[in-house]
Amino acid sequence: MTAPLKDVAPAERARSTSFYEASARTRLELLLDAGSLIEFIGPGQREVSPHLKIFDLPEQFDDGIVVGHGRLDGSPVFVAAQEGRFMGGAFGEVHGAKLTGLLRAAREIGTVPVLVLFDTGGVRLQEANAGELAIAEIMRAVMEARSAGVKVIGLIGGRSGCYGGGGLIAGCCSALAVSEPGRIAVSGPEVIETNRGVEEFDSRDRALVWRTMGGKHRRLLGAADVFADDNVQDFREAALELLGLVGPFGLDRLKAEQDRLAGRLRSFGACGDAIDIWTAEGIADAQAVPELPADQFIALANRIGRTSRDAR
Amino acid sequence: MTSWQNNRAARDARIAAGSSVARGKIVEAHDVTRLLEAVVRPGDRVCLEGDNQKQADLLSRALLAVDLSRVNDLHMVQSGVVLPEHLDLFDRGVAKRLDYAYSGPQSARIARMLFGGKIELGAVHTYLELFARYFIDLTPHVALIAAVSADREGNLYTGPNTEDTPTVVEATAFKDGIVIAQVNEILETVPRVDIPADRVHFIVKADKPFFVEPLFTRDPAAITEGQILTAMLAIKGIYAPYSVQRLNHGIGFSTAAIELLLPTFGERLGLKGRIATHFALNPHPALIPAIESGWVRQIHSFGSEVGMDDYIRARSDVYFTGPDGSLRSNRAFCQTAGLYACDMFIGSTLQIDLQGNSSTVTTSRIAGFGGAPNMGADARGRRHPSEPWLRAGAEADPDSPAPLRRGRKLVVQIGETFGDKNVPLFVENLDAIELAEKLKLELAPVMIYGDDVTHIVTEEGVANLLLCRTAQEREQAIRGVAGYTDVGRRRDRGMVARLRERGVIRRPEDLGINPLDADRSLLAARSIKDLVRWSGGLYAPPSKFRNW
Amino acid sequence: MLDEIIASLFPDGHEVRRDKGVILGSATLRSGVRMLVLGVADRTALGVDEAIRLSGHVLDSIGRDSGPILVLVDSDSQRMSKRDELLGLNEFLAHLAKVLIHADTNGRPTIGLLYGHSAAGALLATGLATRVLVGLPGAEPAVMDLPSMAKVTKLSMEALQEKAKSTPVFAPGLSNLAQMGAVHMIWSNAASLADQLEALLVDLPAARDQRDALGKERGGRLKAAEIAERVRDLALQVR
Amino acid sequence: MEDLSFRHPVRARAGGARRSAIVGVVASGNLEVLVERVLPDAECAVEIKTAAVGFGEVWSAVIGDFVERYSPGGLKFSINDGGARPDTVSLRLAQAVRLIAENGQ
Repeated sequence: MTAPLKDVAPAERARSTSFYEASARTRLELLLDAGSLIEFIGPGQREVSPHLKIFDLPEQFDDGIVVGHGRLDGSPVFVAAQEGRFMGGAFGEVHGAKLTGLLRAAREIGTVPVLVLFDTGGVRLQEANAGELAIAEIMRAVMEARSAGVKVIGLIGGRSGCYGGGGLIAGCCSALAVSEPGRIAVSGPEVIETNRGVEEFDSRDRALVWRTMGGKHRRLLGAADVFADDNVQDFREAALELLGLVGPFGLDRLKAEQDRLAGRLRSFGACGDAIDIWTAEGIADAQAVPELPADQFIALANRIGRTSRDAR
Repeated sequence: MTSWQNNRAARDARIAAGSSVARGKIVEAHDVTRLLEAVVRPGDRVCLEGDNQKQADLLSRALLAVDLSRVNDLHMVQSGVVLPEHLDLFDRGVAKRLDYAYSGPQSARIARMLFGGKIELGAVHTYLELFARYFIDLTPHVALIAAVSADREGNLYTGPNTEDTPTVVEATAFKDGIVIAQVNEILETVPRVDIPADRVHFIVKADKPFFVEPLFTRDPAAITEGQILTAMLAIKGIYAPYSVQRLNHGIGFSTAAIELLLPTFGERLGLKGRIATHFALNPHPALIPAIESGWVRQIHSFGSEVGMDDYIRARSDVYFTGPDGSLRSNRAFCQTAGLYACDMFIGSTLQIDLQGNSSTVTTSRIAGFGGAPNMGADARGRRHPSEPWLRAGAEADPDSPAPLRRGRKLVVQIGETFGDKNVPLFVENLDAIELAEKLKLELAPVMIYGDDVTHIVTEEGVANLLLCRTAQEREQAIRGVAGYTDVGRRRDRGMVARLRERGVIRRPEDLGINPLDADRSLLAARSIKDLVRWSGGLYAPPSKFRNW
Repeated sequence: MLDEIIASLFPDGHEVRRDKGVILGSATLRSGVRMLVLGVADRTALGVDEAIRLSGHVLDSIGRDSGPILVLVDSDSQRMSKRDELLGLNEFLAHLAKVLIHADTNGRPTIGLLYGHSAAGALLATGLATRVLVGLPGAEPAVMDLPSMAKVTKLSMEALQEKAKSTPVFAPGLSNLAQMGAVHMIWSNAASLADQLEALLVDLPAARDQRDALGKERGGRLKAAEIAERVRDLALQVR
Repeated sequence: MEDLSFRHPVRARAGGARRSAIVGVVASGNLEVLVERVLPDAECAVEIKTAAVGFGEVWSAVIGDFVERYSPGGLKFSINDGGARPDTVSLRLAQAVRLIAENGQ
């Protein structure tokens, strides 16, 4: 047998591991300080969805989400990571309740931040009512935790993106980091196409999908404050950066967000495409944005300077 | 008095009839059906250029619209039956008989139409075979071809996707046929002359560029651990020991995995410069990392690939390019190169039987074969010697005196024991045989014959069929790498163990490969985006492969 | 229908306007308390333009008024369009929900009144972001409609309807959402809405989210409360 | 869905100290394997819930070869299968054994 092909330091492994590709567990393992994750209701507890069997569908022992406690640069954090490959990372009853419980504990403690690694298509169809309600409960729990002083950071860069109710939860977070393959939206491309026709949205035009919903557009719009390159180490650094930036939540933030969003509608409400928005933001060669490498894009986004800091 | 120039006279009459709707050689797009009605005669042999990538789509729509009283019962002789219109011609009665080579996306419909008697089938060919017959007994009366641009005299620039065009035009124009080209634009001067004007009789400016399918792009994100393991086995178990430098790859994910492992796994094995230096291959995006790492010296291509133009232009040391800088592909020459100048073909298939025969035909799909049967064949005639060829020959026939011994081309079938939807790769009997019975074909549509196959690689191991001395050994060698398929589970365990001792079957551990190391982190690129990065931004993938 | 509902809720008069599907205004309860009123009418899709007006209406009222807030809902789903997604619909919907939640937890109790249709993101940003969600008979919320479900699950409508008999977990309908704990109560059409509203305001539940407990009590959602509680306990112990 | 269960006597105890480990995800063509060190050293059990019905014989062959090759004594494997191919099953089982053999909790 040959020796293991890779035997490298954790940071190097995290740097060489695509966040997009990695499983929820691998993301957490490499995002947090080595060996620090303590999982709550792990797969050994076999708390599976009680509803999938109605549809003769396979269950997953953790119902598609890992929640727990870990350390980031030595400081305690709560974490939740969705597995985008199981049922598209969708919210079901058990899946959602795990995140709700975590956020409620964070609110009671008040000082330990929460990192949510989104990777979700939204509500799990087979338990739609339970999933929808779970999302409503999570949104409320996020806001109550933030009101109690907790920083809730969303990290978005998974295969399933952050769609449906996941997009609304992300909108409730204190701050977001997003990578290029990450997408944030409510309706998915196929849903829009099915309901409104291919003229409204061609879901197979992936360049269109990404420039409408993808990480670069969300960053340029100021919806996400940090752009991460697609590796776990970059997301780790993004999380640390955001934890340093986020201030306390209050009514002023909501008023600022109202102004921020209303301003966005005034500035870009008539734009038909992301290219028009980027051009209106003052980007000379807007067409080239999707092709920009991460470092150049980050420099560009910082120059444009649109952010939701203190306004969400 | 006997006339010896009837065909020339007929050609001139056709040109004269067609000229009534043309200005010079130029015909307006809305007049093309009228042109075809003037030029094409009932029962004509027509080549409607449909390669596996480039499609004369405007001309196929125009042909479909002809007045049936003037044009009917055509005999289509074309390499690719790819567009729905290609089959609509038969449904409508414009065409009756078909000789072809490849039908990828139309494979299910063509099967239904053959069963329904809508199509009178000549034969399913390989590319080279059909091209050869263009010059013997299937010479087209009319060729409807696609080019990028033309000048007013009719000189054509066929661009990176030149593919079949020179061959089709050669056969048609020099045997008194009519050549009609659709072009994306008409220019004062074409970038380079791929087809001289005196072989082209009419040109039509299409309303939109001809359709090209990105057929050779495999997204590295979809490559599985099983495919990586299989690729590792192939590199270490075949490429390395035979020192295979000149080769052709199929288009499956397993060979894409090999391409992406060269700069990582291959590099670690010290194989750079010793293997995979010269290819007969389309411009596979998956090969970019190997090219950029200095593995590949030269590639000749059958066709091009969407998005690769700028990259090819910038890497003219590797690819064949014209004076204008863009790729010049040529299917006939590249097929010939694959047949005579390569020491190995490695590719996938849908079914392999106990003798090693393989086919991509199933009872409901007749995909045709394209180039694989030529690539995957040992040309039996005299050939120049090379290290892999001689070594394979010696393994197959250790007893003959070396100066008189034929070498063997390495023909490698690579795949996972179970394919899509858990369909087994290995079968007792090919569906092709059942199909041949149903359609009353004299010959089952076998793609690669078992006696040409030298190795089979699956995730379970490498079977070297050259070392098998009896039919029974051969069968057990195949069963011995057939995994948990029915064929694999019915192996004679004792015999398989003995074959392994002789090195006929080699497991991962026999090759020093730990299956647990078969990890996606080994891939030089794990996404299309990585390929773009490797190319320095020169590769511009089509939208459907993007996630940015 | 909306006019009748508003008239029945606020017999003493109101200034509630409806404009392009958006309900904005306020009304005076018989107790004299001013109630802020907002919502979505006429089965309008909730897009960025609607959401920003609704959130603005609530924010304008904070600091100026004091009474409870009523959210009337008869909406489509979120607006499914390229433009809305391009502009960040998720932020607009989340913002509306956040404003409602913030108001509720800061002395402005919120009540949702679901009197028509609603679905998906629109329901999350309105009714499900209030403290108490009330359903009126005839309301027809649908997180996911059955034909779409049939398409995705490749099951027939009949099979889905059959399955829906044994569980409230996926099928549309007010009673299913009530069983899940999403809809707190269903009012009567026969009685005065003003009476029922005032009775609710007198005996308003605490601001703490108790929907999971409610779902368990009603047998519609047996696991959520227990799982959330277990995670919470474990998380509190880890410090 | 189909439930399958296999028990095998085993030559030797599996290496390592971890109590449990999990690999894989439940997705089309994929599976998760939860392995727990809960059995006597000379026993091994595999419990499977699979979306692909009617492949008991193949599972039996895969598990038989796996036990023979890795001697996973003391381990209980619980599998949720989304219709994975046998080679993927073998790989995940091997990965599970490797993971539980690592040092850790």
